[in-house]
Amino acid sequence: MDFVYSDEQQMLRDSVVRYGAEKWAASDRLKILAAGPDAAKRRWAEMAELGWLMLPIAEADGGLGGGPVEVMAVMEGIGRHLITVPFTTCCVLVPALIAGSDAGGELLERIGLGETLAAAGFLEADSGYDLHRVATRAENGADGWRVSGAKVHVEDGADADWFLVSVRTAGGTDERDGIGLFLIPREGEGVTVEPFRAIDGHRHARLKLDRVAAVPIGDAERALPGMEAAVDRAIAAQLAEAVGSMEAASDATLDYIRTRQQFGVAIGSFQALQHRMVDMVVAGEEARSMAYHATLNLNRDASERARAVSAGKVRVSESGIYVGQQAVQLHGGVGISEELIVSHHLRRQMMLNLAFGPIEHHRSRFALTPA
Amino acid sequence: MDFVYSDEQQMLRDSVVRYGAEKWAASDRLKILAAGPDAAKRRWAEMAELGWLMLPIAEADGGLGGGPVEVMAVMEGIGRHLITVPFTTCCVLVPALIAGSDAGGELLERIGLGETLAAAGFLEADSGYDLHRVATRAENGADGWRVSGAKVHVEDGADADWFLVSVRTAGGTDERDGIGLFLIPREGEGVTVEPFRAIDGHRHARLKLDRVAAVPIGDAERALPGMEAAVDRAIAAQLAEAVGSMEAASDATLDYIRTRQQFGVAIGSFQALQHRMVDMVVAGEEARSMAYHATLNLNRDASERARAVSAGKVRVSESGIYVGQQAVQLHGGVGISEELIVSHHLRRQMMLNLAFGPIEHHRSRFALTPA
Amino acid sequence: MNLDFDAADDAFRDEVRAFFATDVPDRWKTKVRAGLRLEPDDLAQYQRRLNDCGWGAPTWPKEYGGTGWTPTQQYIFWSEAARADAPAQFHQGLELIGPIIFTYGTPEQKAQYLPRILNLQDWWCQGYSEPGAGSDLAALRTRADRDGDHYVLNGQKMWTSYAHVADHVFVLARTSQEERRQQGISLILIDMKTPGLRVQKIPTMDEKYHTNELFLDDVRVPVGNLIGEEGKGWAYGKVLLDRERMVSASTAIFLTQTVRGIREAATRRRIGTTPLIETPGFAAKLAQYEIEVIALQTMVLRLMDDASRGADSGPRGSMVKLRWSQLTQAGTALWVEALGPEAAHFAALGDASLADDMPYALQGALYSRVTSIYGGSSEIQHNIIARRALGL
Amino acid sequence: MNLDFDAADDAFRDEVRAFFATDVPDRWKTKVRAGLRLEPDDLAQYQRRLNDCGWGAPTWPKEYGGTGWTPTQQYIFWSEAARADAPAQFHQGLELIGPIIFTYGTPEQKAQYLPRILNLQDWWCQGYSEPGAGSDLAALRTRADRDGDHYVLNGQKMWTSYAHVADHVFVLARTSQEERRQQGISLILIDMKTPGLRVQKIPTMDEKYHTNELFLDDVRVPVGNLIGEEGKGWAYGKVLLDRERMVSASTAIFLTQTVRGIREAATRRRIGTTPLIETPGFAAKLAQYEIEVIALQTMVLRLMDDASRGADSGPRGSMVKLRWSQLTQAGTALWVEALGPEAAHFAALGDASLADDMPYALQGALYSRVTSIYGGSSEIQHNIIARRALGL
Repeated sequence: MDFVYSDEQQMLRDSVVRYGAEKWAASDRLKILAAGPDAAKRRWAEMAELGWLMLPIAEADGGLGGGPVEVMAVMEGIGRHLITVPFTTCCVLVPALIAGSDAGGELLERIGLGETLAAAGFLEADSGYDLHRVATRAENGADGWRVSGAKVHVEDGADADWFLVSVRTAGGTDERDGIGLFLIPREGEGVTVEPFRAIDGHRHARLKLDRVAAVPIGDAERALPGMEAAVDRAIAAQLAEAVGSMEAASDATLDYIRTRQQFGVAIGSFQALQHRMVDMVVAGEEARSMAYHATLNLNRDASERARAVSAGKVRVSESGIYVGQQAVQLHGGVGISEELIVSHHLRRQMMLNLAFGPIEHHRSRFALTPA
Repeated sequence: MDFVYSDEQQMLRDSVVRYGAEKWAASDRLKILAAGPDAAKRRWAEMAELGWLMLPIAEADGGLGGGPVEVMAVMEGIGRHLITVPFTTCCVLVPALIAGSDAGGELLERIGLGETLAAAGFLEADSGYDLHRVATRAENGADGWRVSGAKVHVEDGADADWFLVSVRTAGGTDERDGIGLFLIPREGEGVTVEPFRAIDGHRHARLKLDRVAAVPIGDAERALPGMEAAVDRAIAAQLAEAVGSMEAASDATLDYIRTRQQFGVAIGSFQALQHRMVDMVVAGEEARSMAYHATLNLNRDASERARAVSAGKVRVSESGIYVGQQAVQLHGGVGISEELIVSHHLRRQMMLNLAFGPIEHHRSRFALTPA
Repeated sequence: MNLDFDAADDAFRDEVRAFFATDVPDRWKTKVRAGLRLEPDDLAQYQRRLNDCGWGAPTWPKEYGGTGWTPTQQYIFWSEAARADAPAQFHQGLELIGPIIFTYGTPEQKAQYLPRILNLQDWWCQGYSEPGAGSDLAALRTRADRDGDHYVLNGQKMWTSYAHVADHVFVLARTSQEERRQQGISLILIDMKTPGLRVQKIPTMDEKYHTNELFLDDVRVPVGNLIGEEGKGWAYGKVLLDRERMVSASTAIFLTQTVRGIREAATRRRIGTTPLIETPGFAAKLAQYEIEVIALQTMVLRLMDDASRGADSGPRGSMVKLRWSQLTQAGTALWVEALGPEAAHFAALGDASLADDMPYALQGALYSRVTSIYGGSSEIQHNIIARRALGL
Repeated sequence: MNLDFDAADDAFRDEVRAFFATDVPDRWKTKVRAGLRLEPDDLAQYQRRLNDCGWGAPTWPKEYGGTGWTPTQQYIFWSEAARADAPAQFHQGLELIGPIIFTYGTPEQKAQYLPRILNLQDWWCQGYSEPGAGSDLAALRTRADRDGDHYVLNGQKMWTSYAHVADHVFVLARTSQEERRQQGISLILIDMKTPGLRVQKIPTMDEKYHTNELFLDDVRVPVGNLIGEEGKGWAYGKVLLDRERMVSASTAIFLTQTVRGIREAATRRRIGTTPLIETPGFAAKLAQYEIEVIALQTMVLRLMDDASRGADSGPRGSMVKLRWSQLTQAGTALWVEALGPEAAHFAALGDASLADDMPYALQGALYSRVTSIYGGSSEIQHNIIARRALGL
């Protein structure tokens, strides 16, 4: 039992934090986001050069084989400076989904080099956040597999070159068996991508598929367990991001209340604000503990992993939203201005809660998963 | 639209408050409760003499015909001084259940005079707080009606001379039709009363009935709507009690933090305590509003009444428990001592929440009742 | 004690309901349900339509063109507006400077300004806060120096909402330096076209343009634009702050709109074959929210009843402000929850369609964060109640 | 970073688990799950059984009869105790005065007191708080005046838990008047049989006898009973307060017991034909509670890990105390909710049977209210964190 980063992991974390401070300072960040996907691509290329994009990819797939703790180290820095890139989806989720598959090998190599972006589309109009509710269908005909259906939300999908989608190949809409994972090129015939921007600058997509030629990844009827494991990895990564973000928001707030004067004194001298600040810091410590708990249980058996990750998601989301809201509140008026970083942390926390299922979904998943 | 007591109602409220201050002061109250039911009976007789026990009973039944607002006026005083008597059950609930019935006439008269106590038993082992889940059965044979079954909790039932119980005369265990109301004497053959004391000094009972001879009150298959209306009246009465209690707890706490010195100053000068105190007072104001809302909707149609009463119950219980807990917390150590009144308010609030269904039950009833 | 309206009030309600049955464009509805202001043009159009009926100023006395309504009538009017998804009227002219002008203004000021407030010919904005004077307003530093028949104003105001569309601004400025910081402050009206005034947008997290910095650089204003007495502005300003809390109270009546917005979204969305609204978890949350809204509405009713009787409501105005901001925040958050994954689709990057209530629900949730900061932050409301009502 | 135990720890866990598999009487279980202390006799019996295995003092070094366990072993021991519904050991001798004696005591004091703490031959209680000195301990007024080879103590202590069964009390008393209120305070051991000591029960709302007032009326104590240096008691006392928070940390490990208590009650009770635990509303609440317990347990694990490495945990001890008291309160409240109407049956007035977990669940809920008051109230913990960790 040990809760300390190794020296290497600590260096990794520090280097991402340093990179964030240099390249994603609050004002620069707004400029990058305003400049659109091309500006973002340049930053992405930098991160590729630093080797971070291939870090989570298995060595067998041409990556560096970093584990959950290495991913956590990177994500803390990403969260701290609100580095707005599709790291979780493209470099954690997708590689976990297609690790070791023949069809995915080349894709993973190019992802690691920052040459291509891939995203995973699982959610449908009536699926809630349940991965097993899949109505999108595939038929295996004379011209190979053809996929038809719609994905209502693809996290970070707006600028993806490839989509991994869950497809029903057998059984009824909410059965656990009969689900396959298919790789679809953005440029494929019959693919319609509708891009959206979220309040945190992330760019997502809705996906419509009309008899799209697609390649199955792995067993076309038994993809669900792997999908669940991969999504749990993505969630754990985002928990670390949330922790980095909430600590940054708390730090900024502490600085602010120490220096901001009202009624002739620093507002940090008011006991009500001191106690609120303490509650923010306690929430941050609890969130950090839960990020560890989720991450360090990722390699355990499926139900232990699911409970740990869902527990982490519930508590980190609650803490993150609380910290974000209070950070804005304690800043007063300036807290809501676009210029200050603090409300951007709140916005990211709100969206992190939604990504891969919000509090309510994961509380219920925890309750329904046997201990 | 008007939220002011009439002069008469205000006088009624003031006289109950005055009576409470004189006869139920904190230390006397403990003595009365320790002395057991006989001491309580003397107090009950005083209240009868003052005419309060017959106040809620309809004029046609020999009472004073006081309405919901008069009951509220009395209950505020009862709550303020934690007057621990079965007023709600015996003088509000039972009269509402048997108003106008032939069988109940004499009973009501004696209740009004303080000569007898009656209680209503509706809850069964698996019924939750749903009044329609009734498994206790009655058969109408050659020797009249015979009732068999068990009631798991009869509010204020420990010292009752009569029990009104809900009995299934037709249909399945959770059907709304087929429920009758039967009057049972405590001394009846086949009646077993198991008495219990609660943390607030109220005395309840479990009831076991084995082929007990009983008299039906009203339609033996259509009692449910009347039961629901009567219980809503009882709940509204208790909301006013809760408001009286929470205002007393807040007042005591405000006095305490104004005078108690620590670190050389009154603890009421600490901003964190000031803000907590404000939250207590806000909760009290909200609770008072909700007690009005529930009470003033009692005579509307069934679904409007049910929504108003359940809404009131949810919010008043939440407020009451919060105020009780914080009153204890702000008193520090002495807050938990038996000697100070403040923890008795918390205990009563906890039990008021349970009586006739706690927050969760009423939130769900509100959600399921069409607007 | 009763909740019933008398016959006259019932008749009034029918009249108001009939008005709103025809006069609320559909495109307004989702936005107002999310607690967001309509665009200025829409608000102006709405205000003029009301004014045409003689309903331009529900809280003003008749002599100044108001309705002279009783508090019960005001309550009925706002309830019916809420029921019809009509917006709240824009308050800065109507509820803030208007009443100050008809209470403290000269006959000339009344004649000049009040009619133009009623039909929203003039849009007013409020110049109070400054970079160093937010909750601590007495710290304000903007100066108004007398120069012959003019005041010359210099300084900077923050959070001047809608300055970018306003015709006039009312500012608090220091006309003399006094020992007590609250003294020597005056309330002055300024035409927004006056040279030396510069408006600079403050982009905010809700991505809706509603507030500004206002720079005053040798702004010359005729002394006739002073309201009341020189140096007494603090007292007038405090009246405004109190009135601003009462505006929250009337706005609280509109929370039933948010309930409807949530209900619609949760009815639309399904998990498998079950509408979200029928899942026990969501149903319980919505019930809890509705119940808290009912509690707040009843608190507002009690305020109205106090007003009818001329009774003092003590600190209950502050309490309503507190609870209203909490419920605005909780309601819009619940609405966002009801939207599910699509809540991440704040803005289409192409021409794809958005959910009916996007982005308003989420924009409302973001905007709602400021409701516990402006008009006296929740922390300040706590201080006020502790001091004034509890004597702490 | 990892959560795994090494082989030696695994073996240790098996050994501890085997011990607890046989040594916990059923009648203890519900009570300890509700966070209630067993009766003194039961605790003494338990302590002696542990001591017989050499496990009497999990946190003491070996030289004083402790186990010398690593923090990981301590964690394993407490986890297994919790898993088996064993109680927490009584802490006032073991965790409070014991460590003070082996750190600051004379060889004679060590020899006299430590072995009798280990086998609970001596029950210790703590005389710190006074009527005017609760959270503000430095305001204490009990005096210890030197008279030859004795101190003569006069004063009054409050909240002296278990004084009615204790053999000894350790008190803070003023041995001189100094300018700084924290100075001139000494820590003195007193045999409870000493003349002039009087114990008076404080009845509390949970109806369990656990605490007292302690009156000191010319109590003569040999000077040899002074711990450490005269006048330095404040420093030793503060060590105790810090240690008391760490006791909360280890107690937090026992919250899994409360989870089991709730689960059992909710499995037993049915609404119609559905066990309460399967209703979505209750299931969600229990899940939330379990999740928060997991979070707190992980915070405790991190404290243990810090301790292993000799690292400073900063204010995280205070945080654990804060969260532990909140969860003790939330858990017992949820348990009461699970009991339903029978929760009103606190005490049978005849010989009727009570639900299996009555009255302990409700007694635990009542007792839990004091956990946010004693050992430094939650408000004080907030102050401490604000000052020490945040520099506010």
